Amino acid sequence: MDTIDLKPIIEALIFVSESPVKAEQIAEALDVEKPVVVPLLRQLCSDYASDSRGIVLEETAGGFQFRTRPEYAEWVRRLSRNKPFRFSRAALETLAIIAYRQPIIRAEIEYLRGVDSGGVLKTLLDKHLVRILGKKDVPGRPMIYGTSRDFLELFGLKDLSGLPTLKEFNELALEAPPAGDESP
Amino acid sequence: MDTIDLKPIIEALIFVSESPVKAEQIAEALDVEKPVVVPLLRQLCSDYASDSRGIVLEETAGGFQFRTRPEYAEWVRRLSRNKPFRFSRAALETLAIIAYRQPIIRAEIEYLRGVDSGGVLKTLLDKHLVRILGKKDVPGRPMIYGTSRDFLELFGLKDLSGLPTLKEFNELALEAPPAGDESP
Amino acid sequence: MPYDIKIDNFEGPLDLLLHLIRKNEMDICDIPIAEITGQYLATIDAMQSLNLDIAGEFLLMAATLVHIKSRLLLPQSEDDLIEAEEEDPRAELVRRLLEYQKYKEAASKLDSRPLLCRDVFARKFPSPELAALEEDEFQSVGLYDLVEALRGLIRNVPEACYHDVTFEQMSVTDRINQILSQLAGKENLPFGDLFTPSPSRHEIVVSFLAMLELVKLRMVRLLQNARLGTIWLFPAVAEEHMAGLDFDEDVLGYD
Repeated sequence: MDTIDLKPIIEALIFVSESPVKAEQIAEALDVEKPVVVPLLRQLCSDYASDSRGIVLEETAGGFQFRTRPEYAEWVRRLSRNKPFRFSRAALETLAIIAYRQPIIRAEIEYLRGVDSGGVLKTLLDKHLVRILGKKDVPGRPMIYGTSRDFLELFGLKDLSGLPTLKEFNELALEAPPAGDESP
Repeated sequence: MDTIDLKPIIEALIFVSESPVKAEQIAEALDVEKPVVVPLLRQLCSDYASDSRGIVLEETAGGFQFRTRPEYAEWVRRLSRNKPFRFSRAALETLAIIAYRQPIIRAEIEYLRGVDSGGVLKTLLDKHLVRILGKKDVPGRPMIYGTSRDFLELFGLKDLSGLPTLKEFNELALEAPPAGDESP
Repeated sequence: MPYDIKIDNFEGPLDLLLHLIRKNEMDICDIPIAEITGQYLATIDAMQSLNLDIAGEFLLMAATLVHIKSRLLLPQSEDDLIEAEEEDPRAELVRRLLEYQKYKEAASKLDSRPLLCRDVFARKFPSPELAALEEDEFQSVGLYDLVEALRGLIRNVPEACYHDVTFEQMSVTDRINQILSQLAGKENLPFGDLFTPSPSRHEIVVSFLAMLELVKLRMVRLLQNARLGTIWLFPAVAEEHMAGLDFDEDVLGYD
């Protein structure tokens, strides 16, 4: 194999690696000697060193890794801040309980989840996915929660009767999964 | 701000994201209008299109994502010691039917395949390749299925219009299956 | 053996029929039914002799083929002759085969695309730059995730066993009364103890609903010391009150 072809392969290998890749690892994967790989790594580093690039190839912790250019840290943070709301497991669990068991009070949610759910409830209220339906006529007058119109919109539901039931899922799950399926 | 400086920042933003980034998200993070971002994204795509690169910038699932060049799959697997996964034929068939005929209910899938498909459906739901769109307004209120964003991402499709055209084997007018089909 | 049969893994009866049609270079729109029925039945026999599990769908198709064959063999009545428009008994089958063939082809086209994590690879892990910002976050959310979250709450129940096909259909109300009697005289009860050694899905779901109902009625408290840990039931009402209560369907609104 011509060494000229190896550079893009090395680029691909470093790109997909979760942690910094050592020159030795690359050499082993490509089945060549380390001295073949090292000058190509240097070349890649300088290819990426140009100011017009947003990514740099850094030698760190004994290996090579792509990182965003440090000057752009603020932009990167802004992108992640603007990301659409993503659910934590806790939020999803709480939302599921409220959706299926509404009207429901906080104490009931916490019995079911086994953990304090005040914080998650507040987040869901802030995101307008859950709303307060009223106060329960029991000592302490706890607030009663239910899902909102935004909740229906988020899940593309016309009304709450569109929620799948556990029974329907159990019917699907009764079938054995198909053999030989190894998708990710 | 000079637009010339934006390209490397966009490169960094796409690089840092785990899932495909939409032009809108980038524009928002950069505090510019989308029409400013789009030509720069095109430029970046063609920068990476060169044969001498190991990574390509692809438009998939409505956003942009860096991916390794397909020719290098074998090398990447050698480095990560991953076995290539394989879809079962049942899973592929079911996915294809859902992709082309969505919104679709289980009975229609089973009519088209000629076999029970509960298990495959469950697997596809578990892998987030298929999602529930709601319930159909017919007796029994069966669940309606469609493909997900992950499906587009996995198959490298920009959107559903990017699906390969179905080959018609015969001009025979095909009648809808008895379950009451409303697919496009 | 009258036919040269190679047993592949057929996805279903339509898949097997298409295979036979192609192998014999038959015209899909003018299938020689007698011939294809013979080959189809022979293949199923061969599959059975190899102890392959023949799904009901294969047998149903065999019956359909035999039925079509017999209809084609019957002499046409005068009425039929007058009504020349009458559909070919094979028409429905042909339509299904053509349609199935279309999606089978589409499936293999999909499979030939460069697939993420098979042919092409992306950074599928949090970049070090963002690692600190995103922890404990969920990928994407849909209706399925919602139901799964609920299922997750009962997942620590032993996996259901399906060998027993004829399980008893128990109502939520029955279950509530059963749970109350199981709880009677005890300080607490682990959720898992509510079940028989190999409970059916139905039993699990009904028990779960019964438990929720009891919690809602404030008759039972549920406590769990860790996520996915054991769920414990604690009687929340003094026993003398519980003894006098009897639930019927109307009170709870279950069928």
